[in-house]
Amino acid sequence: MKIKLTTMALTALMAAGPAMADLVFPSLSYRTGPFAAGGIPFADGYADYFTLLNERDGGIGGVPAKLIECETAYNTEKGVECYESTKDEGALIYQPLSTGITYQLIPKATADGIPIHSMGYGRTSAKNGKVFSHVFNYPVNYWDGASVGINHFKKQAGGSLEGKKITLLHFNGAYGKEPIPTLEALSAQEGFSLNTIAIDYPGQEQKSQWLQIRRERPDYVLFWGWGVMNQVAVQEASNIRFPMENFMGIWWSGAELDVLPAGDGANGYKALQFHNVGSDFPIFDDIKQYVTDAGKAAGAGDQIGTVLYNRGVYAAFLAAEAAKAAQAANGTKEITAAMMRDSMEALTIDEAKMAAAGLPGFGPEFQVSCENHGGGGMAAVAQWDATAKTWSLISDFEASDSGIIEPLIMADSKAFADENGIAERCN
Amino acid sequence: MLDSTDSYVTDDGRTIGGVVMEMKNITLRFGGVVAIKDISFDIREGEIRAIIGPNGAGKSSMLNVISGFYVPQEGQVMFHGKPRPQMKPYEVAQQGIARTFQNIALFEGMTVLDNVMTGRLNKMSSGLFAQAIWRGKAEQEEIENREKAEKIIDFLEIQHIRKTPVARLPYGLKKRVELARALVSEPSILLLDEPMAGMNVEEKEDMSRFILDVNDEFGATIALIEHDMGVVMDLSDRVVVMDYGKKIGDGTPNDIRNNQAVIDAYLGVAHD
Amino acid sequence: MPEQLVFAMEVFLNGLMAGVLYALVALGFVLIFKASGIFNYAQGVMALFSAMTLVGIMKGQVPFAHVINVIFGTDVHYFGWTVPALLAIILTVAVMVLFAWAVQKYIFSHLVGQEPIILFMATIGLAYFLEGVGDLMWNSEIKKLDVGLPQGINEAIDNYTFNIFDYGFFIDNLDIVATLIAALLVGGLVIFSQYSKEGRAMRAVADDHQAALSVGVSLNFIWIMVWSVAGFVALVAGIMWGTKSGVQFSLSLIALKALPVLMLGGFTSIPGAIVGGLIIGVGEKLFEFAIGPMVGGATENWFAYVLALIFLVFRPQGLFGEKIIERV
Amino acid sequence: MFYREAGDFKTSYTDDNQTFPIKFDRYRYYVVLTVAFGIIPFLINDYWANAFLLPFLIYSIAAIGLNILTGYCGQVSLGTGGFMAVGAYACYKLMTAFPDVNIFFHVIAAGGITAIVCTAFGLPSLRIKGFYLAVATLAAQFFLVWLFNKVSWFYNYSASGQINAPERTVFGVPVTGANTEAWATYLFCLVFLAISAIIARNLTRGMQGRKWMAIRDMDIAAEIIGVNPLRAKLSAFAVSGFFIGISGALFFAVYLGAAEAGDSFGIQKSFLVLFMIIIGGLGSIFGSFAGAAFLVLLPVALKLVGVDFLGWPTDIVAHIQLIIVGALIIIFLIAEPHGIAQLWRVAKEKLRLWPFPH
Repeated sequence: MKIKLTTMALTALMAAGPAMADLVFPSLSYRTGPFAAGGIPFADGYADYFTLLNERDGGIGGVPAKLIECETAYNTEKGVECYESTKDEGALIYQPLSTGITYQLIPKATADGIPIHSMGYGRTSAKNGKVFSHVFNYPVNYWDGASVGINHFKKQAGGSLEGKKITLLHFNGAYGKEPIPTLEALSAQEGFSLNTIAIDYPGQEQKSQWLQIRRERPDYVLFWGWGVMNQVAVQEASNIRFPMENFMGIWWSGAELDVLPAGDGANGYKALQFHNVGSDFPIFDDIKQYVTDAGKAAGAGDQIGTVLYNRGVYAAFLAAEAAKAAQAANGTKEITAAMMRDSMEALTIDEAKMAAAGLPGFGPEFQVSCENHGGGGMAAVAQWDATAKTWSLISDFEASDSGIIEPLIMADSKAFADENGIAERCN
Repeated sequence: MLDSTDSYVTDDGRTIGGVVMEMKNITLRFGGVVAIKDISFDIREGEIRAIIGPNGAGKSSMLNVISGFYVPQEGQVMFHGKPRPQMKPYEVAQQGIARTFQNIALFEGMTVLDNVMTGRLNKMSSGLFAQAIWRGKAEQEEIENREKAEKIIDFLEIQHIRKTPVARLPYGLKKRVELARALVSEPSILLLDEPMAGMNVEEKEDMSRFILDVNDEFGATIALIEHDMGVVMDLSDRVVVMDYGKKIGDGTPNDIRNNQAVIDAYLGVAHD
Repeated sequence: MPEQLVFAMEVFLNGLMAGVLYALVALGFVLIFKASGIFNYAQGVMALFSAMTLVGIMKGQVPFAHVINVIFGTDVHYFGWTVPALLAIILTVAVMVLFAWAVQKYIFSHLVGQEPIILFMATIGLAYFLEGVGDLMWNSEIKKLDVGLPQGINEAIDNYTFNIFDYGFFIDNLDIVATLIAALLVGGLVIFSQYSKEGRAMRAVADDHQAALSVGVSLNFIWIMVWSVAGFVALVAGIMWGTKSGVQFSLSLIALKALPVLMLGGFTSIPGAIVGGLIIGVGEKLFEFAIGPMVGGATENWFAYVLALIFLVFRPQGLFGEKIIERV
Repeated sequence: MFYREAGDFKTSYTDDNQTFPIKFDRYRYYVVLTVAFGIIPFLINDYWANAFLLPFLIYSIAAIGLNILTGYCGQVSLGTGGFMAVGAYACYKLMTAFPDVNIFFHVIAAGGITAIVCTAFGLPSLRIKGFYLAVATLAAQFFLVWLFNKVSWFYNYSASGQINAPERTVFGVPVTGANTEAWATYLFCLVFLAISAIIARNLTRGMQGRKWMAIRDMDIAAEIIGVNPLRAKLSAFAVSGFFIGISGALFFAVYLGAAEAGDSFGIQKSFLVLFMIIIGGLGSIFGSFAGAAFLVLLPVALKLVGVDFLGWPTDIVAHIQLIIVGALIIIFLIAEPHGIAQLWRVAKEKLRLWPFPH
């Protein structure tokens, strides 16, 4: 029996040897547990991008990237175990891929001097680099998402939301409650009335919530869901014949797997995105050539081009770019976590870089600075076409209303700084 | 006729005191079924009082009324001459009434020693906190209780199984452990529910000896239910006979032996 | 008629429908508990597993494809055929019977006479085991399940109520179908247990193991049968919920929805499961409707339990449970 | 002969009442204490502390708590996760409201608050028994988690609803927050575990323990011989809640550093701790340790073997891990329903007789 497992074991053992020079990127993935369906494509995309760099370019700046995957099952304790078991391997950057794990790692990683990149999740106020030295949440955060979503509805309504009714349907937990302060501020500014409806985990049963929406007839519904909540919400919205173009999810509620079970009913459903969708980018040809066809894909290879796979690729791309920049800045190929952090704080993503990586127009252009760890706060709106079974962006990457969000971020990060006695940096 | 406060001396020289407990017109029903119907009798201090009767006569129910587990619909329990207010079984136990059970009710997961020690729970006054740190009064009381328990264990000759889990013991020993658990609480009235049921002759003799000794040495008042007429007649000072929830006889063993209603009940004369 | 009352009626009706589904899951628990005293926590995972198996068979998925591919370096995923829904359901039932047999032979025949909590723990172990096997066998993607059940608002009811109240009620076609199927299933079970030989044997076992044994009923056979029936009930529940949300992990959590129903209805009563399910369904929906907005909503998870709890304090054996007579 | 009790005579009841009446056990106990307090702190690193030792210590406290309620007093509870959340949130509120008070007292106070909450939820146990009670305690689980999510006072109105443990020190050494050393957090939890174990042992070997066990073994008989069932059950809920609250406080403040009720204290926690005491042994303090160690170590060990040694894909390992844990639970229950503690007792009897088996 020619066992691939044994060969894999052997390579793993050999790799565990003296190969200290590798650039280590831990991937805290979740391929099991309640959210596995969403975790798998992301983890595949993240892994495949680094495999591509290794296979095609021989790594980053000639140094192979080493991906250490660790299964968290979206469980905070396993996340801590994963962090501790990988941090001494020379980890350059953590993408915890769970708000709960991010919160736990913020103090730990800060103390250990390893940067965290929580892309589109985690602690929103980490955008304030003055307080959170090692945490980055570029290019966008939930509060940006809420603002961009409202702006889109405003445009849709013909320029004013005065007197409109907007409902936030959200996961009843930290993640789902994130946008509420922003939306409250926006409601005061734009003159719409805001109503929030919570759904408890897991969200398999949402009859009450949708009956309420049906009774109250809001003009627009914003949706912060994850897991089975997404599929059920889309299905129920179509059941009560809520106009799908007035129903918009955050980027964690806008993947193919969220809308496919509802079939045609999901047509027109919108979701926010901070990166492009579809497989129409040069990089995917390379991934097919160097990774999938070579039998080196992390998953089954059928996820390429899906929203969450693309997100994994995007996350890996941003990490690789920061590593590249760190190599250039420090004049060494073997960078440390500290160099990585400094480089992330000075990261610039422009069209040239994206195009060079085979990802033209894939995400917004943005810059990171010492004060601003959150990038430009730009997001686009995508819409689902149930016949073609594709998502497509229907807007450009647009900036959020920073006048609303900045004060909120300052207030929350200040509270954290006070509680923990952190002195502001960047002065 | 003796008055309720009178005392007398028995043939074998024990002093029997006044009435400590009196049942007054007790009636107990379960739904439509009448388990006990208008029964009255008394128990005197220091005596061995038996309640006998065929199966289903309501003997165990009577014992359960005394120990507060069943609340009779009618009638009153007088204790030391005063009507006893309705109370929970554990409050009855706190008044010094201990008992054993027909189908042994030992704590199977505990050792013999722990079972016996449990009998002294009402003699423990130190609180949760004191017990948690196991110092001072809590420790002292624990040792005192242990000494008392060991005395009873010696008395009932079960030293050798002290640390054995109760579940492993044979039936006869279990009965003895149960008696020990009741005795160790130094009860003023001891209720025994068929203490000799299911025993062989030898074991019955042992048990009879223990009951007599308990009465003699500890001066405990004993009320016992028994099936076996012969044993009861030898043991007890006075006997109540029940049949179908009614009292059909009450008196000394000799009286009972000659009571026609009792003879009929035991010989199975058809009820009309 | 005041608007709120009309709304409440709509909520009430939807609560009834949800309650039927809860009752269906609870029924699986009751069957096994009644016959063998096992509180089967794995019932939810059984629903997930059976629904996954159904989809897998329908789509012609290769079982354990991922493991096979990793070990042998192959790249197999599908057999390349599809199976019609009805045939797939029959095959899935066969798998659940096989599962029932294995559970009885390898687990519970070794645990005869153990305390209830030990049996309960064993079913939790079973739940873990089955969850792992299910994912390995059919992978953890969300699978669309379509056995041809209708979904979406029922027009007739919408129009009819609109004419009366000026407000059209929302009733999901899927819920109506689910209600009918659940009613059929319950009716079938009652007929089965009343009139068939096996059914009578099942009730005999439930009443008294020893006595049933002594008149020649094979306990082993009965228990396998009960587990099979519970597996079938799980499949039906899995189809109902899976049609709405796709087949995925959270199906296994519907067990949690059935527990308050069990408390309310009693662990041993089939009518109890049904009435309990309806009460819980209606109760939690009405509470969310009336009180939810005042306390911030999302009350359903805990309210079902609190409702059952309050109920139990006044009736410790549940709605239809046997009265507990304490003796010494 | 490895294990000897012959020749070890007791001359007083005090001696016989000891926690470890046998000399051999006592020596082993001292050795364990010495290693735990004197040696491990010098060897410990972050990985061992956070991946294994801290969860083990903290879950042991929770398991002791639940064992008192379930193993000793016979009241099955599935509310452990919710009660741990009470401890965690109480600790957080106290830490932020009284930053000058030593964290040690915050943790104790969090235990006290949990004891009160736990007692309140224990009230239905007077009417409801067995599985009905187990399911009823789920009401506590779901309600408490919902409450901590809903009422923003509990998380100091922070935007995210997460609670973060600020830095607090004991004798100048930080035990919570970002800058902790592995040995400090380890010792801090170990002290609580040692205290908890001693208190639990004292309570269970004395009259209070006998009352609990009497209620467990036969509640009606217990009441008739004088156990007040209300007080016995509620005291078990209170003591159990105290320990579970402490473990919840430590779990949040020392181990995780940040928490959210639904995420960290969901129903899975309740089941996990129940597993621990059943696999370890109901009604045994040692069993609480053994069960916690087993269930904390097993997944980590399986992961190390599967991923790091065999190099299998993480998802397959995770699934196989579920299968193995599930199968082991079943095998355990079939082989020894009374848990590791019972296996240990049997092994001791064998060792005592060795090499003469008859």
